[in-house]
Amino acid sequence: MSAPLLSIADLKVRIRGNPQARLLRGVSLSIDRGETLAVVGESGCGKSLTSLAVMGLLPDGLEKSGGVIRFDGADLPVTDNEAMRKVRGRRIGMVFQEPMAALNPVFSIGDQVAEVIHEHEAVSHAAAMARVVDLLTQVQLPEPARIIHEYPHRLSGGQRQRVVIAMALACRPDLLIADEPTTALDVTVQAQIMRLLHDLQDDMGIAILLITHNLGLVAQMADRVAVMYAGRKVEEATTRMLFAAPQHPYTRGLLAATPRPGRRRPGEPPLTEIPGVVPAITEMPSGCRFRPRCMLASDICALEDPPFVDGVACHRAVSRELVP
Amino acid sequence: MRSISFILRHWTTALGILLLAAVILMALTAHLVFPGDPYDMVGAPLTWPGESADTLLGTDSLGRDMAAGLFYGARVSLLVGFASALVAAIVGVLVGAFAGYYGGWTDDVLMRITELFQTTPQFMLALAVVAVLGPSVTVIILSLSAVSWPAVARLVRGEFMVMRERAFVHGCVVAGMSDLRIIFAQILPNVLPVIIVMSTILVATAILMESALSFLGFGDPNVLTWGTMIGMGRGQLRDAWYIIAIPGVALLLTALALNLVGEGLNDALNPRLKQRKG
Amino acid sequence: MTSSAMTSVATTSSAVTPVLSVRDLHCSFETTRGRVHAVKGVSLDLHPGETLALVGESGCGKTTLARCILGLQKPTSGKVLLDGNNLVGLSRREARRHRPRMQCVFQDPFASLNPRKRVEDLIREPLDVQGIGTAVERRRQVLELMERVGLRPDWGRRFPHEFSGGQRQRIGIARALSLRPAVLICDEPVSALDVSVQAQIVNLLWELQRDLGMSYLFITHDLMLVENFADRVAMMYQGQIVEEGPALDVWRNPQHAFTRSLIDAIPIPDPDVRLGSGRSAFAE
Amino acid sequence: MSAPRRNLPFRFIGKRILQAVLTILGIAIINFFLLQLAPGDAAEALAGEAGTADAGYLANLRREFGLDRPLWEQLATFLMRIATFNLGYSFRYGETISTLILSRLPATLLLMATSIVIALVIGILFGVTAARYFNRLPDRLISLVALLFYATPPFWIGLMMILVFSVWLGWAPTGGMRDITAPDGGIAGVFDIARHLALPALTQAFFYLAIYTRLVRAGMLEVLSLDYIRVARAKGISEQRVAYRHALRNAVLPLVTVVGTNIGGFLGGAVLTETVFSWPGIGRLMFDAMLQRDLNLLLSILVLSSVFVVIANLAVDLIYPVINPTVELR
Repeated sequence: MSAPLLSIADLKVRIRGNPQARLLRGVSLSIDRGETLAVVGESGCGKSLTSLAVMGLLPDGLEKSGGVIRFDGADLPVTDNEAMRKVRGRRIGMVFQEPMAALNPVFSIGDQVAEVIHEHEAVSHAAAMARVVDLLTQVQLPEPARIIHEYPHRLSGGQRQRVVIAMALACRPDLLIADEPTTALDVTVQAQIMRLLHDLQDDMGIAILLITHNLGLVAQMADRVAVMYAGRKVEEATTRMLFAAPQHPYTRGLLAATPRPGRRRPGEPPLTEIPGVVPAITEMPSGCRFRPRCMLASDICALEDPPFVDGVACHRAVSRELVP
Repeated sequence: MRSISFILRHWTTALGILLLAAVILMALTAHLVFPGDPYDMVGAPLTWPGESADTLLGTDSLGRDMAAGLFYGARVSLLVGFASALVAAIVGVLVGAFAGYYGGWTDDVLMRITELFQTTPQFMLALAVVAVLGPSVTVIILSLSAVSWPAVARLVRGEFMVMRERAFVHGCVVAGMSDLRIIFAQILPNVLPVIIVMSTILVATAILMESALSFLGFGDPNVLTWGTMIGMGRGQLRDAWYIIAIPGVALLLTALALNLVGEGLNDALNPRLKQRKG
Repeated sequence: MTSSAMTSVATTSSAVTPVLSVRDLHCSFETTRGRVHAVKGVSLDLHPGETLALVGESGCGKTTLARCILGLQKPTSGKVLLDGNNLVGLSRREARRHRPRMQCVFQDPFASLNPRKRVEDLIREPLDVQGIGTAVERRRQVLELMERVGLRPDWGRRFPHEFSGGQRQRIGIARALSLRPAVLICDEPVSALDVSVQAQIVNLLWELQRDLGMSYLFITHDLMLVENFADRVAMMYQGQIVEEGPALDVWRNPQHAFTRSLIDAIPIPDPDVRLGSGRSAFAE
Repeated sequence: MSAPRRNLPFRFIGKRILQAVLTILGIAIINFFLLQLAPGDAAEALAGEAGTADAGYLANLRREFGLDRPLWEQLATFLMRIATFNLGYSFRYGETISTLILSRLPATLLLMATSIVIALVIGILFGVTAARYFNRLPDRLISLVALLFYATPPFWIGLMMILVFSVWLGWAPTGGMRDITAPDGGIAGVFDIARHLALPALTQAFFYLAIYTRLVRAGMLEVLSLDYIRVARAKGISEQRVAYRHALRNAVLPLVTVVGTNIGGFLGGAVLTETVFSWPGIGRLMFDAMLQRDLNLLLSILVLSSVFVVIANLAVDLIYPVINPTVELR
């Protein structure tokens, strides 16, 4: 078995100058070439931070305080901005959540896509523009020759996200990080964008790191899933295994809380809720961070943060309950 | 690094408060410290600062005490500054609130009027008002309010336009609340911090404009102001520049103090509560 | 009354007088990009105690429709009948009389509460405005409401920014309930919330309806969500209602092309379920 | 970067011109009522000190302004005079007021344009630098300088600069626009005017320099936090390029409108600067009119200056959508 394309080992991120505010507490992930890994979790779980850390684009005031990120057999110099520039856009492309805000309003579409090509390859402007037209065709935008002269505000949200995808794929990267790429879009547009990503993956053989809160997307898109809660990976499995036999109480709660067809029972509450809320970063409980919301929590859960073993980080995981 | 800039920021606010307090103290105690008329001659003309123990800050070309002028001038500056800022803020808030909340033709009419006052060169308009009505403290306050309110109106209008589309305002309408109550009891408290910060800047601007009017010789002739002192000192620029420098520094420090306090208020009242994102 | 019982009433009986009716409502307005005809002849009936889901994608006119019903926007033509009284064309003063019968819950839990008011004041405000009860009664009622929606009574002195999104939505619901409305317009009340909190709020709304018998007009883009609890669904597309029927029927047997394409596009949270034509929305 | 191109719809241009005309009408009406507020005999107020001695001049003023007619007729006459540019005659200068103002206008425009350029160039430079070094030493220093310039009375800075650069150092003349001995044209003539221009232009620029520095700094900081900047970084674009290409343009474009609204401020400030530096423009003319209580000349300058501001703003309104592709035309 060859080495994974991207491997993150024990990644830690905290607020600068505040060692107590640990936003990521040792996250480990790996993606093989051509594979889709979904990272799923609710807001504040650290899934977006993980992707930004890989790109070396952590927001001001946050710092990586530990961990190794390897990409294509070499260490990724995530703290060296100049070195990372050669990776960003060229080896790793990224698509963000808000297509409406993702494009610079004062530059034409063609210029913005061509900018990536110019940044990483020595090509003439005409050659770059020709490639932009090809790319826009590839992401199935109508009339690409006209659209390269348009400004972002003339495009719909779905069209803009296609442009962003074209920018991310312009230099044929090995990995595409898609951070909630369709959360801001309508369901029908979401389906188009996801189908597009799926087709492009088939054509180009790129790996996709899909960051999302939507279990539906996970089920339909991903090969493997990592579930995150409060800055940790709490469970990881193949998609089929995760949905068939979720181990962590949080994963099970999340699946139960997600609406799905044909589940309603007369006279019963429509959804199964997880009680409580994610605690603020300053008010994290001792031991397992899910403990206050967990139905299964016992004494040990308050004492010790459970280690990640056999695909799950829980003292009371289903698999362990079965083997006393 | 963060803590240093934090201290620095609060240090400047403290400096602003201190300076402003000093100016207010000068204004309040002017008649106690200098019981006589500041226009009276108290020493030899053109005594340099430090030259005589009686007049520490020196005397002007007519032998008037610079220090007394400084104290009495603070009164006029503060009175004109605060009074005109208050009038401008009230008018501006009313116009801006109604224009922004109601929109439509109300907004059109009110903003066209605001625009009239904004396109007219402000200082020229203030001069013209003083020229027509005659220079007195009241007229100067009115003229400075007349040129200052449009900026407040525009700011408040913008804030109200954003606020009226907030869901909580819709909720108030649905609960059956009256427009006036929504404008003044619901939206205004949210806009107030911005207005307060703007008002401190308005005070500073008004003080500077008043000094400009009296520098040109169109201030109230019955009171001594810092602008007047600078204007009368112009002839002695070559040989007695302190006559200009001293009231000028006083003006600069007062305006600076107000700006620093404004910045401090801005930090204190508008902590940018950025919403957490995924 | 259970929701399934309500379903049968809503679908079989037209003898029950609707508590809220919309008749041939049109609404158009000027924007920076010209005139928009957002609502084009919508008619709806909301019966006592039922949940009618209004489902559509962004720009379909569902928000404008809600604003027209709530009197936040003036319709171009048509009627909004609450208990048989037409609200369109009423002055704000006249409309105020009908306000307590119909309240609303908004989408954005951060924008829907005045950040400068305390929780107890926020919940009490509608009572003050309508002049209901004495000061003591109102205060007691606020405490009851807070408990009813799952807020701790000692949180009354806090400000909205001290709460999470789900808790704020509870405050919004308590505020809306204070006037004991017959109709609650819910404009995407859970779409800004995380899945686990979304389930809490949906269940809370369901319980409140079971206990208090209100009618909900539940506006959303999420057809799968309302399939889980709405009695009827009205599909809105380009300013019109293109399909209407019992929630389960619409889901299982969509009639309009828009409904079919929407259902086909929804990713089902189960890797073994392939949609529509027997395949996943995206893969293979 | 291909230049954004687009045609302004005729409706848009027409609407803006109509608005400008209405604004000018409104300004004229304000001036008319301002005149009505003047205590005492309107003709005497209009004539000012220089004119009151001459009975013929006073009678002339009464006739011209229709001062014996009902108020609305006076208003009509007043508006007519402005519309036809027939502003009357200045007794003191022995010239019609319109020629007088037009002959003084170029000097003011030269001063204004120079100070706008200085304020913009330095303001943008300062603002960008401060934003790039946010909360570090350069930012602190620049913000301090901006604060000081913002809080200093402009006429006082002018006097202090005369003291330092003219009186003590002898680098620049103390006032005026050209030396009597200097040649009228040619490079030497231009140089002579430039030497006279330097101090007043700087004096006028300082206040606006402070404003523009703050605006550009705030604009840059805001833009730098936006999503599309993060996207640009994710493309592998260098920080330099992100700041100067992606952020600067978005941060500076709104400045165009701000400069438009500041034109009135520059004209008002000209009264002070031109008085301090004896610069022969309309500001100085206005000061003289104040001194002589020549209300007619004074109000004429006010009206014409306002008209100038309206026209400048109209120009900005028409140019802005062309240079900024995101503006919606209405």
